[in-house]
Amino acid sequence: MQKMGIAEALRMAIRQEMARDERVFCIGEDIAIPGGWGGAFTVTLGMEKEFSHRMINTPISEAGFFGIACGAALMGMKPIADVQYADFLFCAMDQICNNIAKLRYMSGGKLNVPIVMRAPVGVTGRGSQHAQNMETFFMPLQGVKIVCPATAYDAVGLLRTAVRGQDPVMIFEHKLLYGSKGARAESGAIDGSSEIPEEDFTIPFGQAVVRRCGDDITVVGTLLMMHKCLQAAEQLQKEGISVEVIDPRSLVPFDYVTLKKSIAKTSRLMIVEESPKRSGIGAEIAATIAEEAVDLLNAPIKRIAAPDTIVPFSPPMENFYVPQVQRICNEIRQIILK
Amino acid sequence: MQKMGIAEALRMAIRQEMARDERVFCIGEDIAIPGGWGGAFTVTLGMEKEFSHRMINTPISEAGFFGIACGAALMGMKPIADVQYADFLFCAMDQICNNIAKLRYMSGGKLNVPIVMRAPVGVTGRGSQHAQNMETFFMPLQGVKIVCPATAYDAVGLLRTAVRGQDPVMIFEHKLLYGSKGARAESGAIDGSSEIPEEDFTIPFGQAVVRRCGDDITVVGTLLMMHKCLQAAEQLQKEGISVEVIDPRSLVPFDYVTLKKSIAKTSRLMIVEESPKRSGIGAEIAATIAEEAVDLLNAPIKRIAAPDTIVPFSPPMENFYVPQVQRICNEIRQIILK
Amino acid sequence: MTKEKYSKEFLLEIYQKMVLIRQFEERVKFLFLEGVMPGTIHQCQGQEATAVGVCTALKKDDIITSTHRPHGHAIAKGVSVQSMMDELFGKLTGCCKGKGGSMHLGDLEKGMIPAIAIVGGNLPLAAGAALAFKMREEKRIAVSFIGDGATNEGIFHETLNMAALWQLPVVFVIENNLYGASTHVNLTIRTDKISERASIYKIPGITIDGNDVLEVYEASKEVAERARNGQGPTLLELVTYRITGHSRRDPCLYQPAQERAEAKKNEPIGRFGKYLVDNLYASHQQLEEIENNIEKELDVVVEAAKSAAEPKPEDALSDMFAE
Amino acid sequence: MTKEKYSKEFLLEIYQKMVLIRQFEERVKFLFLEGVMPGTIHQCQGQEATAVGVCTALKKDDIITSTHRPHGHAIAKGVSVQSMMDELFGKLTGCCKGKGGSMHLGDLEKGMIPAIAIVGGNLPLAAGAALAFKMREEKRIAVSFIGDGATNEGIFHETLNMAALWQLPVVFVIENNLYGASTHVNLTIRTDKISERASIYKIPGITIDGNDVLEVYEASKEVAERARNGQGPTLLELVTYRITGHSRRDPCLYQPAQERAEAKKNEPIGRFGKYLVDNLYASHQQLEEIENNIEKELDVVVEAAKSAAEPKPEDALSDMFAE
Ligand SMILES: Cc1ncc(C[n+]2csc(CCOP(=O)(O)OP(=O)(O)O)c2C)c(N)n1
Ligand SMILES: Cc1ncc(C[n+]2csc(CCOP(=O)(O)OP(=O)(O)O)c2C)c(N)n1
Ligand SMILES: [Mg+2]
Ligand SMILES: [Mg+2]
Repeated sequence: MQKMGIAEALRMAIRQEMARDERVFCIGEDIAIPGGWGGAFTVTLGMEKEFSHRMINTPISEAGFFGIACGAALMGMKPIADVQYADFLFCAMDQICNNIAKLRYMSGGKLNVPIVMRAPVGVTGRGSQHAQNMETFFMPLQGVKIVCPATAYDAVGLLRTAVRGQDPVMIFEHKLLYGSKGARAESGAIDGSSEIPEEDFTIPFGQAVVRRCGDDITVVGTLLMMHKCLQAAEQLQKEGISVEVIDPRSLVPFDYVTLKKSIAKTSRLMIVEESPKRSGIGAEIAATIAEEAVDLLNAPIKRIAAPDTIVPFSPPMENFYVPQVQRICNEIRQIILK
Repeated sequence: MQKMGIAEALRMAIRQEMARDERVFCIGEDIAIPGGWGGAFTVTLGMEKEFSHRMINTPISEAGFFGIACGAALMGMKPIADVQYADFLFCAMDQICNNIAKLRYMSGGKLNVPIVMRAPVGVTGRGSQHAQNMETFFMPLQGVKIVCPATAYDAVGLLRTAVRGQDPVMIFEHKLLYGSKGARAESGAIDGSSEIPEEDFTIPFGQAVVRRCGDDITVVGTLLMMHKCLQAAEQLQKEGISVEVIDPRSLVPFDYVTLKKSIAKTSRLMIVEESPKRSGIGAEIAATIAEEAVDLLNAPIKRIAAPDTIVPFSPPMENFYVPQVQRICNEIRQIILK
Repeated sequence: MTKEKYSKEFLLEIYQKMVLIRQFEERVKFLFLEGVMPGTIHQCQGQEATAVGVCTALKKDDIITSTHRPHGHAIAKGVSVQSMMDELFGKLTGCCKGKGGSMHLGDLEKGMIPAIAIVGGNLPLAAGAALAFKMREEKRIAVSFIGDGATNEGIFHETLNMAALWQLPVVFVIENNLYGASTHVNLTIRTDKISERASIYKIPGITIDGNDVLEVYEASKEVAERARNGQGPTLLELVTYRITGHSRRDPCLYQPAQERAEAKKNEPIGRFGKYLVDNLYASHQQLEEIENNIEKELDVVVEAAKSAAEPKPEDALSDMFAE
Repeated sequence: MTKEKYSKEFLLEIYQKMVLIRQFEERVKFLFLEGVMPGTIHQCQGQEATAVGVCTALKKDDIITSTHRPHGHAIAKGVSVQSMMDELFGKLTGCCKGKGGSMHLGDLEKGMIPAIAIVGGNLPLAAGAALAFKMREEKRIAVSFIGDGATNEGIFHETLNMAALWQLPVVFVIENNLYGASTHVNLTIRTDKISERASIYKIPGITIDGNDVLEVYEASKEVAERARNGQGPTLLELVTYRITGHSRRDPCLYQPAQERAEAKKNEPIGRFGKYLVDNLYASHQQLEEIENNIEKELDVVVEAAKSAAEPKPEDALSDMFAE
């Protein structure tokens, strides 16, 4: 057992996968330049020493290298492609949505596209083009699985499942959870580190985890918001409000069994997300529960989200934009005390 | 008054706007080539004769010409940019989502980006890369208004509002509603034509229209699905089931006032859409109603949508994929008779 | 045409393949106009020499990627004509089980990735396949067919740049048929030869007559071997002409009548047939026999396709994920 | 340096602007390390000659677009330093009312579209502005600053192609500082001079010493006039070096020590200062005075920025739409 931050844990897990399967390779910008940072957040730092031929530094050409990764995956390789900030996925959108996501289906199931895509999300003082929580843009996409590790343990387990599988997987990682160190440390970071067991473990997709048990309300959040929900739950505990916090871990597929079981107990549901409310993650979760399990509820489903605006730069506005612990607490109180 | 199909009506409306405001110009692929089709669906057919300098035929470079349109709009021009199929918006996604949508906000409101984007959607026997109902990918995007004209009258009124406004607007048009003629006619087309009044009229965004009044259930649909809902309502009428059909016309902004008023009467809500269910348009509508007006309902909100798959090519599968009138009728019966 | 000597058998096989493509396309066009075939089509009549010339230079386990206009490439690479016709009819026995359709034809077992209908979108798939071959030190190459119009997409630039940087075993084949949909290449590209676009990546760019099947074959063989021997990618431009509509029911009013007329005179099958007869490789009669045999073969193929099993509606739900 | 004669006033103004940029950047860096300034930064120390040389050749109503590294461009184009500093501090008085931040600085009134932080994303905005000027027959031009790395994005190809086809009044300026983030240009581009990439669009491509401010000014003036006179776009490559980190707290370990050392000797302000002194345009003392005045000016700017009004949290909700 070793305690690791997410960036460090991902680095270890990628190295292990590359060691056990030579089809695995990494491709992206600045991922393995001696003297560089190992991608934007140190995840692949130093890996060029061990795997010089399988760490492919690309020009700034997101569409191109995602497409190249797709072509290599079709030939049986297992690329791990990353963008420095999830926002840049928009540059590669055609390759991801029209090729990577569809090729299996449109070949009648004859092809596999075993590609792992990694993308850092989160609102972090960089202004509107380095801030988007891109999960919401990928939720409607069919053909790509989506996971969101909020802890180092999950990052390792989910990454292993992704790399060992045969389907395209998008891993959204949060800039404030990496635990990146030194020059790449982030202000406002939250600790996402875990003890990582020595033995090889994986985490299947579609299995949510109950991060904290509670009776009064079920709160769902991923990545940074999951941690804020935990903090809110902690605070409310002191007021006698008992909050159950669920971390879906994978958005596609989504574990509605665990969620419904929880609602059956608490009869209240809140979803917390960092992106704007309109058509966010919460929309799909709320709509599904409203459709399939409305009887379990005795309060309206509440979505806590960013406002329907672009991400502002200035700290006072940015803090207002991102759901904060106090806001989550207030909203929960309102529901419970109503 | 003249009866026109949507393609014809849009052509007329664009010509009128270009005549009344010389800042308006069109930009896109094959839009105005003598002997060509006037875009993929004849909307701009022949317009090069009248406006030779303001019909800009581009190379196949979607990202580039959307970005160029954005730059021109920033300088006070009023570009109308179109893609031949909405699926190709993925190629221009960065320019649309990172620049067009954000430049106003990130300039502190000092800039306007008065650009109109047009994109044909719909599942039409062309396989998975010419089929997507891209509305769902743009719903989470902040900074762009989204309209969906289901009739020629609406196409004219909404286009005028879009062109005369100062904000970016995405107009999703449906291939099966254009009423394109001759070599560009579509099999499976539905008549979207209307009488178009001589006088200048506009349709403000955010005003839904009740297409058919009813008491038993409120059904929401846009574009082709709106017409299928009307057909379903017609059929069910004979069985004594009275369906109210609402066409939101604009998805962003969305007219929840009209919708809630209708639900207050019918106490049941169904949303019908052509795209996959997960994180579709219906998700946001259902979640909003579940959050804000759950008391008005006495049945769970139902979403009728395509399955969570890629669009298949073969007609039997494609017909199964797209919600059909019979399916809508059956689902309504089940809700009513429960 | 070439000065080299080929066996009669080899030459007739080339002829046979080109005719097969032509007749396949004509048959499909007829079935469309008849209204019995679903979907949309982009056909390649007049461009048979490019598909056949290039693919004849490839090995079975080399890979091609194709476009919205893939029928010729598929036939030339050896995809079963029956499985293609079945796919066009949307049948379960189609090469994509009815899920792809005309614009996504392909069969990886025959070395063809399902065609990509997003202009330019297929380019990086070929480069990526080539990357895989290079990493695994396999002596295979990848070929990407694109149109003149596709060279204006950003992905063209990104892909060529990386392929050149990493000296990938890939060949980029431009079928320059002078138009992208209705837009003439002069409206979209300022270089005289599109192959000049190779220069900035420091890879060879070659422009040749794409209607001379042997010239195409020979050039392809050369650049394929370059790629195979680790000497990197080439941009090969084949100048040709589409003597049919861009897509179904396109009357091609944007093509000047005289240009069309000349192009018809210059179309590759007639030219190659004349070459074969002039050089005594075959008699007119023999060529006609080849044509007749293909006609008959296609009769059978079409009938079989028509009566092949449809997918079940719910089949739409399968094939999404491997796991 | 140039043989032409310029007025002393003109030359000292150029010097003053370059020093202003340098000191602005140094001040910002200090404020960052001090921890009082929010956000992230990409700075341009060592690249002052490119910004100043180019913008000095422009008219007030010409337009520039910029990148994630926009401070120098903004100052050179005349954006108020106070409004920039305020923006970096996220204040309501910032040029984007605190909504933009470092990577989106700009002020259209001064002829600068807010900077675009997506590499290459600013290119078509300049071409589009140029299209507007051309359609309206205005004698204005647009200039797009990009880095060497940005020329590998597909949007570079698409934009240059269209700008060339339509002969737009636009200049594409590459600030080639040898690196895209940590990646050396040799790993991503095979042409000796990036400006060679212009050749396939049949527009001029020029590479010059980007640390010689007068050479940059003269070349810019020439290509700006070409654009203004309807002779179309140019790709102008300015070779320079970034003598600071790519972004905050980057120790630049990927830059060889000797390369850095040489670059520091070659940095544009020292060089231009020496030229001014050697040619008797100014004394060391005068130059120092300029520097001191700027220091004082910046003291005031920073204090004003620190005490300027913060936006209210709910201000996040405004400025979304015009209507
Ligand atoms: C990204 C994208 N933009 C536009 C289209 C619509 N479209 C289909 S084919 C075509 C013309 C392609 O021209 P070219 O590359 O020369 O190939 P050709 O059709 O001549 O074989 C266009 C514009 C598309 N399929 N994909
Ligand atoms: C589309 C995109 N990809 C990646 C990045 C991350 N990134 C920011 S700056 C940079 C390097 C840019 O290099 P260059 O264009 O040479 O400009 P320079 O930083 O040297 O001024 C990278 C990769 C980005 N901002 N946008
Ligand atoms: Mg073509
Ligand atoms: Mg650089």
